[in-house]
Parts: sequence; C-alpha cells; structure tokens
Amino acid sequence: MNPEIAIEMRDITKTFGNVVANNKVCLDVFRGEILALLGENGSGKTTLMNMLSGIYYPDSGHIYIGGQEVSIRSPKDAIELGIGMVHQHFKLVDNLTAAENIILGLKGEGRLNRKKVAEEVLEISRKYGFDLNPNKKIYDMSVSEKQTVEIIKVLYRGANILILDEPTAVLTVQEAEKLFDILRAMKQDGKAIIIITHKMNEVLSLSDRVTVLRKGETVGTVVTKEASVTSLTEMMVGRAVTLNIERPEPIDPDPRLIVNKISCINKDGVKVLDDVSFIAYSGEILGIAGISGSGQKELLEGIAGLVPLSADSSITYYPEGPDKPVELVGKRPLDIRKLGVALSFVPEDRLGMGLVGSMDLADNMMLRSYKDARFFTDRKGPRQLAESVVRQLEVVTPNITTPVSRLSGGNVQKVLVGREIALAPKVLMTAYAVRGLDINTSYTIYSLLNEQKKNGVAVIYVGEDLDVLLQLCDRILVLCAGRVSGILDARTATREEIGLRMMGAKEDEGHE
Amino acid sequence: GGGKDTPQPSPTGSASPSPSEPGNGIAKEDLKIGFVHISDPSDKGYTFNHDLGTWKMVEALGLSEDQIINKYNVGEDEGCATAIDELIEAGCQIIFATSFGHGSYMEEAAAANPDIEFCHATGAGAAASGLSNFHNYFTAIYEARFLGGIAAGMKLKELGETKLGYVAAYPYAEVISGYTAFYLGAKSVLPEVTMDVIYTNSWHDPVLEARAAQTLIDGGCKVISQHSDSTAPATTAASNGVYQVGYNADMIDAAPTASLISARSDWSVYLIYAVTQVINGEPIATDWCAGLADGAVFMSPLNTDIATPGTAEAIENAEKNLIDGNLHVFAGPLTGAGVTFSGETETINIPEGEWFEESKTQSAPYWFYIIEGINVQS
Amino acid sequence: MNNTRHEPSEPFLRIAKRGEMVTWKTWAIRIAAILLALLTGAILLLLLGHNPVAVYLDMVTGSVATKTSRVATMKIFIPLLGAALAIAPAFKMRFWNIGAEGQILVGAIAATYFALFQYQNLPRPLLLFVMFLAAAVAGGIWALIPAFFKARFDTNETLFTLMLNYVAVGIVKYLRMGPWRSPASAGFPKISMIDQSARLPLVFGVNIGWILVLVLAVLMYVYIRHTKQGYEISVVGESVQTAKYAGMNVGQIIVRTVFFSGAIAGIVGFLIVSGSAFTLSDNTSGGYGFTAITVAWLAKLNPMVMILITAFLAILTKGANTIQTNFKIPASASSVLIGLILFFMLGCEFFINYRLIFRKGKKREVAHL
Amino acid sequence: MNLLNFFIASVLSACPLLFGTLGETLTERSGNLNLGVEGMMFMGGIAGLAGSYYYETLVETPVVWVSVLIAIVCSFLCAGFGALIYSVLTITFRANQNVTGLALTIFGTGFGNFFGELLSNSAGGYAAVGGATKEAFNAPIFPSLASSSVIGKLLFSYNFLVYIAIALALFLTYFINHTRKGLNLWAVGERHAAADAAGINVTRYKYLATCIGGGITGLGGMYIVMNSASGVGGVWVHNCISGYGWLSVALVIFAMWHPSRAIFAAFVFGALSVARFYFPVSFLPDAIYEVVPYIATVVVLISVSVRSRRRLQPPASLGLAYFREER
Ligand SMILES: Nc1ncnc2c1ncn2[C@@H]1O[C@H](COP(=O)(O)OP(=O)(O)OP(=O)(O)O)[C@@H](O)[C@H]1O
Ligand SMILES: Nc1ncnc2c1ncn2[C@@H]1O[C@H](COP(=O)(O)OP(=O)(O)OP(=O)(O)O)[C@@H](O)[C@H]1O
Ligand SMILES: [Mg+2]
Ligand SMILES: [Mg+2]
Repeated sequence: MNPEIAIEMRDITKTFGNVVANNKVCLDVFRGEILALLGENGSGKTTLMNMLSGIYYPDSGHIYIGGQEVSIRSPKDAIELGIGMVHQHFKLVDNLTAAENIILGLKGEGRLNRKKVAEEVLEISRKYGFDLNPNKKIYDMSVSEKQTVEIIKVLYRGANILILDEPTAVLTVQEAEKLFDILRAMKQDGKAIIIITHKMNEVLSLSDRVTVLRKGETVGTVVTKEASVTSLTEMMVGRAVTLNIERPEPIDPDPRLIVNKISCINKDGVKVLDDVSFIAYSGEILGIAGISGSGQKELLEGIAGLVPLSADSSITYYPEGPDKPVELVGKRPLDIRKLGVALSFVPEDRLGMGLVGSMDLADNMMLRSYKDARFFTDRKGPRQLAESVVRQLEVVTPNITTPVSRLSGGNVQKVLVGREIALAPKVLMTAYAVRGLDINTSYTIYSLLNEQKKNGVAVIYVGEDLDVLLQLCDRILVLCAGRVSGILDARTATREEIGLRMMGAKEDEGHE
Repeated sequence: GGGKDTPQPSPTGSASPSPSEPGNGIAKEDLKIGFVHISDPSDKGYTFNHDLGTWKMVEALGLSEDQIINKYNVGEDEGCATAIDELIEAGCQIIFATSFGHGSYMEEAAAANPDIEFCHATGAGAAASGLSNFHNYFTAIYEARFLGGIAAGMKLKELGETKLGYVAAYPYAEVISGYTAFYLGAKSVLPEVTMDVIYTNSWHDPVLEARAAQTLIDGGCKVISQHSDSTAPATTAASNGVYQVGYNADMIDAAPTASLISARSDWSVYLIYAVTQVINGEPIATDWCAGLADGAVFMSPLNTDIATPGTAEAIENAEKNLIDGNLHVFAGPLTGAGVTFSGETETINIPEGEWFEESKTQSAPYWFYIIEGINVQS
Repeated sequence: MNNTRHEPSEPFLRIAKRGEMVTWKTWAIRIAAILLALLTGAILLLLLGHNPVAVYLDMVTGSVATKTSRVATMKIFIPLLGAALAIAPAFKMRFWNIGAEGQILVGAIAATYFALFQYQNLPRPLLLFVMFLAAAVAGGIWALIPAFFKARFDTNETLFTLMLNYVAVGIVKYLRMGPWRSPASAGFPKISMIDQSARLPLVFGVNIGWILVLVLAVLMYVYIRHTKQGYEISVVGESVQTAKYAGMNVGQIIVRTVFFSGAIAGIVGFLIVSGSAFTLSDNTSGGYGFTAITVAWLAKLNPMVMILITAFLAILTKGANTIQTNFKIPASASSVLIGLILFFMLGCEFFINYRLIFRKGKKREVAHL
Repeated sequence: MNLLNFFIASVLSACPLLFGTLGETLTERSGNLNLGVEGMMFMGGIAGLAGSYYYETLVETPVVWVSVLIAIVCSFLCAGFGALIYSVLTITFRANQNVTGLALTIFGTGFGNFFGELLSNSAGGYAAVGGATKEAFNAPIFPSLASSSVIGKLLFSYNFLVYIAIALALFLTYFINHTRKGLNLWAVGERHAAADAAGINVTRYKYLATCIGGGITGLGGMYIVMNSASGVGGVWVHNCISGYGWLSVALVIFAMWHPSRAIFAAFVFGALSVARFYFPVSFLPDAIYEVVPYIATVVVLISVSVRSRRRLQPPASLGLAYFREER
C-alpha cells in the first residue's frame, strides 16, 4: 500500500433507473495533491463525488481511504472519514447564520453557545484568510460568501480530503483566484483535493493531475504539466475538436435598442442601475462585463420588463427599422417578448427560475410558446424543439420525457439556453450562458450566438470570462456598481483595460 | 284543568280518528322491524337507551333477534333516506326512527310506502302529514324530570343554597318543557329556587357540555342537570363538589360523588305497543305519549350515598300523586313568555289551581314558555 | 473503534430509485397492498369474533348488490368525486385548499336559498339552473377570500381555508337556528325539506349528478393536461419564480384557479342539496371535502384515476355502513378498517418507485472476516 | 369574579390545545406536517384512560400518583404509536404527508371510539377512573396559594397538567433555540439535504420529533378525557375529542412554529372558546359567536403575512419527503 494515497476508487458503478451514471470508474488521489476531475456535462463527475461524500451509495465497486476499504453509507460516515465536499448546489440552511450552518450536526456540549461558536468560526476563517461574518444569515449572502461558508464548514470538521464541485462556476475571476490561493495552501498542508471544473485554464494552473471521465467511464489520468487544452478536450470528447471562436463582421448594423438613462432601485432601496445608456445594434454582439452583482441582472431584466425602472428612463426599440420605434419602459413583460425581445437568463440557481424542475423537457420548452395557444396547448411543437435542442447541444438525457431536475447541472443549462435561442428573437439577451457548461458545449453555444448575429439579431451577451468576451463580442460595455464605466471596441480592447474599468479604477466621462 | 282546546288523543295511546286500516295482522315470525338510529349504542346515551327498549321489546314479544334490523349512525341527511329504503328493501313492515331530523325523510318514505308503518320519535309532523301510516311517539319525560327536580331541590335546601343550573341542548319546546319541569320539581320543595340555563346548541358535544356546566357552577349553581347526551356535566359537577341530576342513563358510575339520580325513558313501552298493533293488524296511534303511569318514564336508582335523606320518600310520594292526577307538573300559578315558531312572543298565565296539559295534543312536548325564576343565558 | 465502524460493510438494507415500472406491475402492487390491508382488517374482524370473509362479502353486496344499495353508493360517489375534482386544480397549483368542506356548504347555502324561497317563481329547469349557478358562484367567492390574500400577501392558505370551514358551518347553524328555521319543525332548529321542483331528476334511479361529475372529470382531465390554463397552473405550482419569468400573472392565475376550485366545490353543495339531502344542515358537506383530499392524492391528481379511487372509497364507505347494521360492528371499527386500507394504499406507492436492496450474503461474510 | 373565572376557564380549555400545538410544532419543526393530530389525540385519550382504569381495577389498593403516571405514559406511547405509523409511511415510505395525516385521523378516531366502547362494555356501563385520580387531574396543585388572593387564584388554580404544558413549552423553546440538537432539528425541517450533508441523521431526527411530538399531542387527548372543566372528566365519552386536533394544527401556524408563542395562541383560543359562556352578547347569535376564534385566527394570519417576516415562515421543507439520492 502506498502510504501517501488518500483515496482509491475501484470499479465504481452507479445507475439511476436506466441511466448508467458511472460504469466501473477508477480514481486515485494522493495527499498533498490537487486532482482535477474533467468531463463533459453528464459524464458522471458529480455522481462519482457524491459517492465519496455519502450522498449516493455505489451499486458496486470498492472505495479505499488511506489504504483501508470503507463503506460510506451517509454523509456522516464521510465526515468521520475526513471527507468534505462543497456541492455544486450549496447545502446550506438559508434561515440560519453562517456559524450555525458550520457547526450543524457536530457533537459538542448540548447547550449551544452561539458567541463561542462564532468566535471559533471567525478564528478558523482568519487562519485560512477568509473574510466572513459568522452571524450573517445565509439568505443575506452572495454566492461567494455562501461558498466560503461551505468551505469553512468542511475545514471546521477537520476534513483532509476536500472535494469541490464546480466551485468557480459562479465566482468572479478575482474570487476564484482567492479561492485557488487557499486551495494551494491547503495542499501544502497535506490535504488531498479534488476539484471539478469546466474551465481549462483553471485545470491547467491549479491541478497536479487530471482524471477525465467520458459517458460515465474513466478515460484516463494525466499529469497536468504534460497536458494542454486541446489534449484534454480531446480526451473528454473522444475526438479532435477545434476550439476557435469566429467573429464575423457585423452586416448592416442598425440601432435596434436605444437604452437611455435607465435607473433601477431594488427592494432594499439600493440603486442597482444608475443612469445606464447604450445602443444595441442589429447583427452585433454586445458584451457586458462586470464584477458579478454590478447590475447585469437588473439591466437585462429591466429591458425585459421584469423589474420596474425609474420614470425618466427610456428604452426605444426598433423592431422593423428606424421609422417604427416602440417604447419598452412601462410595457408588460409579455408584450415586450411578443415584440421579439428574448431574455435568456441563466440564474445562479439554475432551476429556481427559467425552468420547472419536475416537468419534462418538452413541457419546459412550452414555457415560452404556450401563450400562443388559444385555449388548448400544443405539445407537438415543444416536443420537436426539445428533440432538436437535445440533438444540437448533445443534452445527456434518457429521453425528452425525463424531468429536468434529473439531468446533470450542465445539461439543465443546455436545455434552458437552447430554448431561448430557438425563439428566433430580434434582440437576444443572454446572461452567463455557458456557466457550468463543458468546453465543447460552450463553443457550440458561441457558434449558435454567432448564427443569431448573422441573422441580424442584436445579441447582448453578459459573460464572466474576459477572454471569451474579447473573442466573441463586437463591443463590450463595462458595468461597475450599476454605472457604465466604458463601452469598448472588443477588437482593440485589452483584458487589463476591462479589468480596470470593472473595478471602477477607470471611467469615461460621457459615452456615446 | 288547563291545556288547549284541540282534539285530545289519550296519553296512553288509544287510537286517534283515522289511523291505519285495521287489516290482517302479520304473523309474529314473519315480522321484520327496522330501526334508524342517530348514533350507535356506544354513545351510552340516547341511542343506547332506545336500543335497550328494542331488546326489551324483543324479549317481551318473544321475537328473535334477527327480526330486528338496526341502522346505526344514520345522520339527519340523505343517509336517512337510504337507510329507510334499505329497511324497506329488507322487508320491514314497521320502521322506527329515533331522531327529530329523520322525520322529513320518514314522511316522504311513508307517503311512498303506504303498506309500511313508520314511527318517528320526538317528532311532531305525523298529524299534519295526514298520512295514516306515519306516527309520532314520545315519552312524558317531563314527569320524570319533575321528580329529578325534587331530588335537586332537596339537595339545595340541605346545602342552604337556592340556585340550580341546567345544560340545555337547543332552545325549543322539548328542551324547554324538560327544564321547566325540572325547575318546577325543585320549586315544589324549595319555593325560592332559581335556575340558570345555558344552551350548547348541540345534542352531543362533551367538551362544550363540560364548559357550560363549569360556567354554571362558576356562577354559583350548586346542583345542575342537563338535556344533553354526555356525562360531562356530571363529572364536571363532581370535580367542583356540586351535584347533578342526569338524563337518559344512570350516571352514578361516571360521577359517583355528584350524580343524584337520572330521569329516563323506557322506550319498550311504546315499541311493544306499536309492534303488537302491527301483529294484530290494529291501527297505531298518530301521536303517542306515555309517562310514569305506564312505566314509559322512570327514575334510575337514587344515589343514596349523597342524596338528602328523605329524597326517596319525597320522590315516591310525588310520583304517586302525579300518577293519580293529584299533582300536575305545569300547575299554576305560573307566568312566563315564549317565542312561538313564527317568532311572536306569547305569554302564559296559569292561575292557582289550574294546570297546563303537556303532551296531550301531540306526543312531542309543546311547552315553550320561560317562566319566572328561570334565567336563560344570552 | 472507528475502524470497526468503517469496515466495508454494506448497509443491511438500502433504498434505490427504480426505473419506470411497467403498468401492470404497478397495479399488481396496488392490488396486493389492498389485499394486505384486507388481511390486516381480517385479523381485526377475527378478534371481534366475526367471520372476515362473510363481513367482506357483505361489504360488497351491501354496496352494489341491490338497487337501493347501488343508489346509496352513488350518493357517496357523486359528491366525493365532485369534491376531489374541485380540489385537483388548486392542489396542482400547490394551493392547499383544505376548505372544500366550507365551499361545499356555502354552495349548498346558495342553492338552498333558491330552493326554499324562490321555487314558486321559477320554472323547474330554470330553478335548477339558477341553483347550480348560485352554488358555483357562492363556492367560488368563498374560496376567493383566501385566494386573494394568498395572491396579495402570500397568506398561508392551509389554515385560512380550514378556518373558513368552521365559519361556513357557523353560518349554516345560524340560518338553521334563526332565519331559515323550518316553520313546520315545531321550533326545532332545522331547515325545511326543499320543494320537489328543486330536486334533481333521476337517470337510472340516481340523480343526474352522476352524469355531471363524470363529464366534469373528463373536462377536468382535459383542462389540466391540455389547456393553456392547465399548464399555467402546473408552472405556478412548481415554481412561482419561473411562472413570473415566463410572463405569467401569478396573482391572477391563483385567483382564477381557486375560484374555479371553489366553484366546483359549490356545485357539489348544490348536488348534495338538490340531489340527495333535499335540505341544508351543518353536515351537508359530510366530510367529503376532507376525504376528497385523500382521493385526489391517491390518484396523483389525475381525474380519470380519481373516478376509480372514488368508486373504491364509496363502496368501502357504504360497505362499512352495511356491516355496522348486519354484524353490529360499530362505526368506529369501520373507521379503523378504512384507516388501515388507506395506510396500505399509501405505503405501497413506495414499492412502485423504489426498490429495496438487501446486503448480499457474500459481502456479509467478508465483513465478518 | 366573573373575569377571574373566565380567565381560569380560558387557561383550562387552552391546556389540551397547548399540548396539541406543542406536539405538532415539534413534529413540523422536523419538516413533517402531520394532520393526524385529531387521531392521535383520540389514541392518547383512550390509552390514558384505559391504562389508569385497568390499573385501578386490577390492583387492590391503587395509588393515585401511579395511576396518573400510567395514564400519562400510556397516552404518550399510544399517540406516539400513531405517529410512528405516520413516520414509517411518510419518512421511510415517502408517502404524501397530507393524506397520511388524514388517514391517521380516520384511523385514530375509530381507534379511540372503538376501544372506548370496548372498555365501557367491559366495565358494564361507564369506564371511569377513581375519584382520587379524577381529583388529581382537576385539583389545583397549590391549593393554599390558589385561595390566598386574586393573584394567587389567577396563577395557582390549575391542575398539574397545565403547569406541565407550560413547562414543556418553555423547555421546547429552550431546546429549539439554545441547544445543538435543537439547531439540528431546525436544520432538518428547513432543508433536509443540507442537514443530511452536515452529517445529521435526518431520518432519526424526523422519526424522533414526529413520534415524541405525537406523544405530546396524545397528552392533550388525555387531558380532554381526564379533566372535567374542559373535558369529560375521567370517563370515556363517545367522540369526545371532536375538533381539538384540528384546532391544534391551526394553532401551530397561529403560533408561527414557536413553542413559546403557542402558550399565548392556545390561551387566546381557549379564551375565545369559553367567552360565549362568560360574556353572552344578546344581539350576537350563538352560532356566530362560536366562530369568533376562527375569524380571529384568519385575522392574525392575514396580519402576519402582511408584515411578512423571514422568521415567521414555516419550516421550509414542511410537507416534503426526503430521499438522499433524489435530485
Ligand atoms: N439522482 C439522480 N437521479 C437520476 N439521474 C441522475 C441522478 N444523478 C445523476 N443522474 C444522471 O447521471 C448522469 C451523470 O450526472 P452527473 O450529475 O454526475 O454529471 P456531471 O458529470 O456532474 O455533469 P455536469 O458537468 O453537467 O455537472 C446524468 O445523466 C444524470 O442525469
Ligand atoms: N336527549 C335527546 N332528547 C331528544 N331527542 C334527542 C336527544 N338526543 C338526541 N335526540 C335526537 O337526535 C337528534 C340529534 O342527535 P345527536 O345528538 O346524536 O346528533 P347531533 O349532535 O346532531 O350530531 P353530531 O354530533 O354529528 O353533530 C335530534 O334531532 C333529536 O331528535
Ligand atoms: Mg455535476
Ligand atoms: Mg449553486
């Protein structure tokens, strides 16, 4: 037995009904190492990790921790074995504070000394360089704060095997960097870390080795130093793929949407959009960059009529050409959509909005089209659409009558994005369209967006990855704390410049 | 005597003008008798008591048990029509229904099945219906309540108190007649007695009955009685150290330190009468009511451990006088007022030496006046 | 210590989700569950000193063998199915309407009003139609009260509707003891029987309500499955967020659906008054509003399955009633029996959706070594 | 005097509701919505009576406190058994909670009445517990304090169960808010998956909370059977529980899932339910007076939701079944 080995998984098989999620999967992790787990959406990564953390129980196979065969029957067993997992969908109790969540389920004196617990939590978060208010309720927290709580929860339990399932999917670049520093420190501590991510740059910069899954089976493990984006992608997909984003020149760009001085105050009375103005042209992709929570969501929702805008705002929309303007502010969301303004918003909580988890793919497709029916619904159209989305985006699902909630995180996303793009709109707004998508699918989405662009659609693309924004978009609008801090030509702009504007370190006086 | 000037069927039930055709009787062995009960004997109250009468009748007439078909737990709703239909289908020649609310369904069945006799307890619709096979029956339970009142009055006197309490179901004649009789019984031995009455608006709601009883006791009532089905008033009395007079069942088991005596009906008297009439092919009275004289009402054993000495004798004496006609329950002087069915207030003033004839014009009671000394809440 | 705990011992018993089960198997399991329940009931009956076979046979014959019993069973079937159908759209929307009892009563009050006081003024078909309409509107409006607050303030509807049941009973009591007390009842607080002309006509010996509820079941099936509004109901039920995102007017959908639900409950009230009870009383709703919840859930809100389950429960209820008479089994014992059967029916769904995996013998030996 | 009596009567009739509410609060805190309270109260009621009754008939010289203790234990266990059936069906078998609760109500009501009748029949009339036992369930436990002054009467005129109920409410408040196990329970009710991932044995917590909660509601049933001021006084009466279980379910929401608020909620309901006896209003028909508590609940419900606050929400996973492998 190798004394350094932390985890060995041998021939692990797990099925859900007729779906074989893992088929004789093998995986090893050593102490003091970061292993990246890579695979297309639905390839079984989360499933495999869930078996380590006691959420699922394998149908067959063996798991060895520190060289000893174990049976992990529940998360409790996993915790006792020193395994901690930060799940893709956080497992936190909204109504409790950070500290309460962290000590949940732990032994200790029967009486709960909240003050003492908070201090302990504070101490451990300082030790690892986190910034956390232990008395803050989860429902008041941002995504990254929640993730911090999850990580501290794991550390507090003294885990020496740490599993993170797509931890950076919803983090800003800066937040992700901070996280990686912490992970590297933990690695130095001798902990074994498994990280699932779809972002190749992260895989390459962070991990020591990479294990690749495809369709529920192990393809192999490689040392990161010897791997490249192309080689890994090829392993994942099983064939050579080209990873190029094309950027055709816009054809006959006309102003489609003139956004003039829109402002928005949210429920808590905070001004989340402040005097935002810009023009979106047909046949063009307008990128929107910004630290998450800078007003992207409100901007898109404001245009879509989902949140109220201040009275002096105006959004002029030219569906047919310059002579037929329509004012969108004050219109109902439905009317706006009927005019051809489509919003595809991939929320942080994928199933919370946009899709109905317990409904099948076809019925979810209907969410957009059902209004066109007079009284009886037509299921034929949605069914065809579902089929085509499944085909085009390679959604991993047994069939189109499977409830969406059963799909893997990335596949849920594909269903959503696929449906929105299929609306053939005049303005297509997408937010975080590739969040949680594997690299192959991400590129499919990019080319779908380009296709829309070619058809003369004005595309508004809110993204997180600056490199993608720079490669895909024609212009990039940078938001900072609800204000426009610049609108740049994507062909000439640099990462650095965008970064500075995002942080508010640089700002144009007047724009356009 | 007092009373109203209306055709007077004899209280013991000799037939009124045009009851069912005196046809051929039915052989005893061929007889099938149906019962529609509002609950089942486990209520240990009204249905229990009526059921006792059934079995007493079976024994008295030498019938066999399987000639009786009981429909238990039949509500005052469409279930009643079903139950009656099923009894008809099963071949019953005579059907009894025990609850007031069964009456309207029974009346409709009677109209549709002229060959079958229908007898309805507590109801008052038979005469008005004009149907010869639809009958009402009830007992002169007010006589027994009067006797119960004597036990209560003597107890109060012994305690040096003057206030009675009464848990009553609904504000209508059957109930009002009952508590007035009870009050008058007490008054006959304790002239200065007064009585508080609280309605529960339900025949059977133990907790409500207990609360009503508790309220009465809190209000200073030292002896209470009830026209409601459960023993809750009795046990409430017991835990407050006051006394109680029961109804429908001997409640001494439930509250040995409080329950003095109970007023009860013996329904077998009527059942034997009615079934015998059918056997003989004789008509059944449209309205039937009988009391102490015929044994249709009686007192349960006196709780001698707690009753005031002399109570047994006083009751026995009064009973004799009631039977002999020397004593009348609703005897003057009495003044009071009641609200008629049509909503007008009607007063009554019975002078000394006269009396009101209860249950004479119809089997169900019709005394609905609240007399002086009785204090109805709300 | 810790080591022994983590010996590679598979849990003795664990549960895993099944794939789709073929239909005949699911029904086999359900039937097996009912048989098991009857078996358990049989033990109870044996303890009571009865022959279970005889009792069960009597339950069946007592509910379907004769015309009267069939009619009686139908009298249970009609309102029960109606109430289950009433509940369906609301439940589909996750609006926990446990106030069907109250809505039935209020519908019954409205229908009774016309039956008692307007029957002379209207020709029979019109009278019946007015009663029907009034009941539907009244039931709907009664349900609107909690719906409005739900839509506006997200007020908890479970409790709200439950409370309104008591209020509806209070209103009936008030009418019964006060303004509507029958002049013919010698002062007894009871409402008169309604006029013949206000009663539903019979078809095959049963009031026409049975046709109405069956048609309603089909309509409801189509409504929930194949209409725009049905789809909206499902989405709102699953996720209000998503519904808003899809541009649905959630408040309006809630109000509309609950009104609809209440209106059907109100119609049930009309069917009871005009079809079988012929009068109004505190228990006109007869617990159907509650039992219907059981029906609706066991049927997974599928109106076609509801017909089956309602029929089963109606037979069971009527049968229980019959054995009370024939075997002197008290009503309480019948409730115990019905409770048991429900327990088994509820439990069996588990075996349709999940499978149990016992630890394999071989593994176990390994664990012992 | 009237006011004082009214207050006392209110407390006495609030007590069974308090037990019911506390038991159901504990249950719902674990995410289980058990609508079978009515049934469990019936089960607790009959078992308590039967336990006491048999003890007193079988033992030659029954000791009062033993009889009382047996009543408590039996009612707790029997109602807890009802809750166990519910737990097996909803927790292990993942059956729908609403329907299972309704079925439990049907079953428990039948169970109580059925065994009540058997018991009465075997007793040849009424199966009543002895006078001393009745006394124990009714008499103030601090008679000297109770008779001293108005305040004394206000505070000390109650039987021991009233104090137990209040102590239980305070204890549960402490348990939920200030202990680790309470926090864990809270988490289970809020989000099964989160609690599970934190290493809490969700199944065990749900079983325990539901069964103990059921047991506590059973004590409410026993109170109704044993007490006489707001119950039936130590004897089985057909259908005696009627409605109390449902009211308790309602009160849980009224109390917003907080045991300490339950004291107040139960008291208000108790007061409203006896008010018509102590303060008759001549122009208000009884039937309408009787519905005042229900209307009051509705009003409270609306006002609470209008100023909707985060802490006043039901446990977030109330009514949901949990299967770890389910997505
Ligand atoms: N609880 C479950 N029930 C049914 N099917 C499941 C369940 N969990 C996973 N699956 C199926 O197993 C397969 C693998 O899913 P898994 O979540 O492991 O994918 P993944 O590799 O994590 O994908 P992603 O990158 O999209 O998160 C998918 O087809 C999914 O639908
Ligand atoms: N003590 C009684 N005196 C006279 N009639 C009675 C008595 N008890 C019951 N009845 C008859 O039975 C009917 C009501 O009986 P019961 O108390 O069983 O039903 P309920 O209280 O109306 O029913 P529920 O408890 O289901 O509401 C009355 O209409 C009445 O005619
Ligand atoms: Mg995943
Ligand atoms: Mg998430």
